[in-house]
Amino acid sequence: MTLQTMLLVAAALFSVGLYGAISQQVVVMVMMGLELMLNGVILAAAAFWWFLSPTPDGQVLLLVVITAMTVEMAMGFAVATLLHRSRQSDMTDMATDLSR
Amino acid sequence: MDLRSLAARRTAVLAVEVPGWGRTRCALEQHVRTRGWRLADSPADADLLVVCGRPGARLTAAVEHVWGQLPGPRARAEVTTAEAVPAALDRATAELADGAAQRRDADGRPAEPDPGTTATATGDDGDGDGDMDMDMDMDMDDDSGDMDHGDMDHGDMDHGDMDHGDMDHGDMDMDMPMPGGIGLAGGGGDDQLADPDSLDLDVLHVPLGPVLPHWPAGLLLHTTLQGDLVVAARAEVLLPADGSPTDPPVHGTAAGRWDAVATLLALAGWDDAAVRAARVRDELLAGGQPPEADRLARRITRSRLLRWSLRGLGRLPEGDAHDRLRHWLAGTEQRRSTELSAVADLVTGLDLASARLVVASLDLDTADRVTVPVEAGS
Amino acid sequence: MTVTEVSAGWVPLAAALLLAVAAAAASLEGALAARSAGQPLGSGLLTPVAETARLFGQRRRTTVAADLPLQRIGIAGLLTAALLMVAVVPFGRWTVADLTVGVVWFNAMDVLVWAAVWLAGWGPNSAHALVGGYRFLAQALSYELPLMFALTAPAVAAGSLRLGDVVAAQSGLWFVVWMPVAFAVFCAAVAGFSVWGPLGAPAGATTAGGVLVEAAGVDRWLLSAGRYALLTAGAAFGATAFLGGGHGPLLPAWLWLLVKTAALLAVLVALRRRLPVIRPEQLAAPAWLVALPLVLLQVLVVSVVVVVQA
Amino acid sequence: MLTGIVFWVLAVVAVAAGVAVFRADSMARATYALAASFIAVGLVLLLVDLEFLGVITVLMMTMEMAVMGIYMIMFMGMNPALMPMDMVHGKRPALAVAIGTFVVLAAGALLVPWPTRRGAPAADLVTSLGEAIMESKMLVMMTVSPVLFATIVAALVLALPRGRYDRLGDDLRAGKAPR
Repeated sequence: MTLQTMLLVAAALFSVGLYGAISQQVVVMVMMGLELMLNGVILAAAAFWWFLSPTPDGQVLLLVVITAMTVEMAMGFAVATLLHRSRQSDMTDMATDLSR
Repeated sequence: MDLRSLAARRTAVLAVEVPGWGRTRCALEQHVRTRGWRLADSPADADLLVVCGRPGARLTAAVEHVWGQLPGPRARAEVTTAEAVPAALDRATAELADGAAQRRDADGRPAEPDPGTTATATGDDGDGDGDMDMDMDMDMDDDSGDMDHGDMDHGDMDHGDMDHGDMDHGDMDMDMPMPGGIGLAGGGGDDQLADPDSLDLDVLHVPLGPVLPHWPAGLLLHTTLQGDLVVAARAEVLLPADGSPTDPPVHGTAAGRWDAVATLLALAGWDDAAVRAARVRDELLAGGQPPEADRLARRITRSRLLRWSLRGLGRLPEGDAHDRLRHWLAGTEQRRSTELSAVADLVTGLDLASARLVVASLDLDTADRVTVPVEAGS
Repeated sequence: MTVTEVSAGWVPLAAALLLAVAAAAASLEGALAARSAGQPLGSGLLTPVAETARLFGQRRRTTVAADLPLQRIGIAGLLTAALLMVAVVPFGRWTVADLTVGVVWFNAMDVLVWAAVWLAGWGPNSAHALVGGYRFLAQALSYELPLMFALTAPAVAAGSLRLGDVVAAQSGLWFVVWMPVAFAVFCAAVAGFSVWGPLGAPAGATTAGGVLVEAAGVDRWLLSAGRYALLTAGAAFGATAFLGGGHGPLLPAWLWLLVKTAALLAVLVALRRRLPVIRPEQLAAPAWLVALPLVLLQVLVVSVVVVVQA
Repeated sequence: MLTGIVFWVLAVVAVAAGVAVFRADSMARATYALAASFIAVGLVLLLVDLEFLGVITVLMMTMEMAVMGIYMIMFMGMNPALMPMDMVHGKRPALAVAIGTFVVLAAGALLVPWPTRRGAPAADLVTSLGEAIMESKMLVMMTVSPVLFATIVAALVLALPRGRYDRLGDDLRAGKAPR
């Protein structure tokens, strides 16, 4: 277990998540992609923390990432519910008129 | 003590009451209790299937269906009088303990898995073919349009190519893209209550009864569930075969009231009080005058938690579920026959648990033979 | 009293001990049930053994279109979570895993139960089981937050998340004395994650056994044993975090813990006989409007006491 | 040595479960695959002595995925049957972008000359974390808490315009409105 291997795993997680976030049509599936990306970020942050500078500050950063994840989830659920209620759909493609 | 006799100490019995044979079922419950056995919650839980009474054709089909869901080792018995219960139970126990017979039974069973929703499965939904008890009522009309993703013609949307064309209710062949022949839950149609959460959850058609513990004999309630909310219901009673029970009816007597108390309390999850109420009932049936009845009645009436969970359920002009329970306990119940239509109407809009409590609180006398199916929610 | 971590070879013994205490709880439940059925108390004592013999001789069932892998994970999950919970509980001078974050670990394991119960309900593709699974989550959302704050109270008082320190901090006074609200909420939550008593709606009679409805044979045994094991693990943790753990006169510490666990467990089992099941939708309001503020107040009181003492 | 093996097992589980999220054929499986991925990462955090954060990750993510499972099924309309599903748009470009990202990140991880470790972890990491967020990094905590609170309020406002009992009163049947 070295910094490089941990970063490689983190990169793999991030890329898989990115693939999902770009390709999925359903809002909740996109959220799962984002979650997976953040999962990679957590792992990378932990690797940096352990192998480069094991100070308390690094832990705080990780805590913030985890918080960001929950915020993202909560808002994602809320928006998905709202979308679902208002237009009976949960497809990102069908929500494009939001941008018009 | 070998394992089999040890296991027999906890034999679980699934009782099926045919309308009119309440007395037999009470006797069965009493014998189960005095032997230290217990009543099963569902077919999967049961070792023994005991039919109390002579079921009619549709009820027989339902019993057969449930019989197929007992995991085995299993045995079944049919009793029609209270006196016949001990002998029938002894025979069934011997059959359970007969290893060779059980192995033969297991070998003879089909290998494919049983359908789900077992506690409620009826095997027969009135349309005669009865091979798939999941109502394939899939509301495929495009204007209602919330058969999720099914009717969306997206370019590369490869959703298991649902072909509306060969969606045939009659013969469900297994090459459909639906595993086990069970369709996706459909979206709500026009015939139902609008989803109170306006989330348009999937709709499931779940028949409640006729073989269901703590449930009126022979009652079959076709429910449409959205989430766990009953959005439409239709009630009917599956009839017994010709020939009436020889035992006097329990319903309408003091014992019948305690039977209703026991049923309601068992559903409310208060096992201790439920079992004690059943004991009072059995002593009354035996002609005794149980001294502990008053104390138990006071204890049940005093329970705040019970009052809290029953308050406001199944409101009728004369009171709610808890009022009716108090009347049973005080022995001041007015005789009144609840129409089946009223049952369907009362449970519509409730969640499954409340619906079950409401049905139990009505203390239906299905032996009255109200046979016309009645609908609510349409 | 310091807590030492034993080698992994002791894990089977810890598991056997957990199962033994859980079986004792099931015996007590059987005896009490026999008494209400008008049978001699002793006739119910063999219930767990008889039930085990019955279920091990029974065939397993599979249902049409069941999600078997998920179902199996869920069914095995309860017992696993219970074992992982007791792993951090100091048994006298020994513990299986001396985590610095034992309290949080316990909390994380009880959240694993969310997944396990829901999966056990989802797997069989049966309406009643599924409703049972959903009910558990609905109920869990009610009890989990009060439980988290209830667990905070002893941690704050001990100034540590390590269970050994929590026990050491109770050498003078048991925490239950000055944090009764946290203890009460904790006990309710134990009933919640064990699907027990008043919070047993996910496996209740209104859904013909809920998550248990399709389970037969070994599957049903695992689920039932898992529920008792979770109850036992909860009682063991409660005895550790609130009832002073191994502290007590005369007897050795491990025996004290066993006695306290058994006592708390017996109370939980006996309570089930006295109370009906609460409907899950009715639980949310009191949990969030009464229990949560009260337990927050409890944490505040504990924090003030700790600051003043320091 | 043992740590290395455990790490690789967990790494494989994390990535494989991550891939399974988008390849699974039922919503429940996808959700719980993601949960498995998170649990594996949480356990990796335990390996590098981040006990508190590792356990917290397991705790929060299991809870979140349990709730997420409900959303998945609620919005996607799947019964427990395993439906083959493939609801993607622009699969190829997405794949290309993802692989490109991985190559860049991996190259970065392997080629950048990382500095050597500065400092050593505190003896009690949990305490040091607590002291950090309550002393030197207090500002972070003070920002995070209102953000979390705002999230709760905002999410509720968005998702719950009116509950079922608000609109219909206690008698839900009154909602039998024409559609």
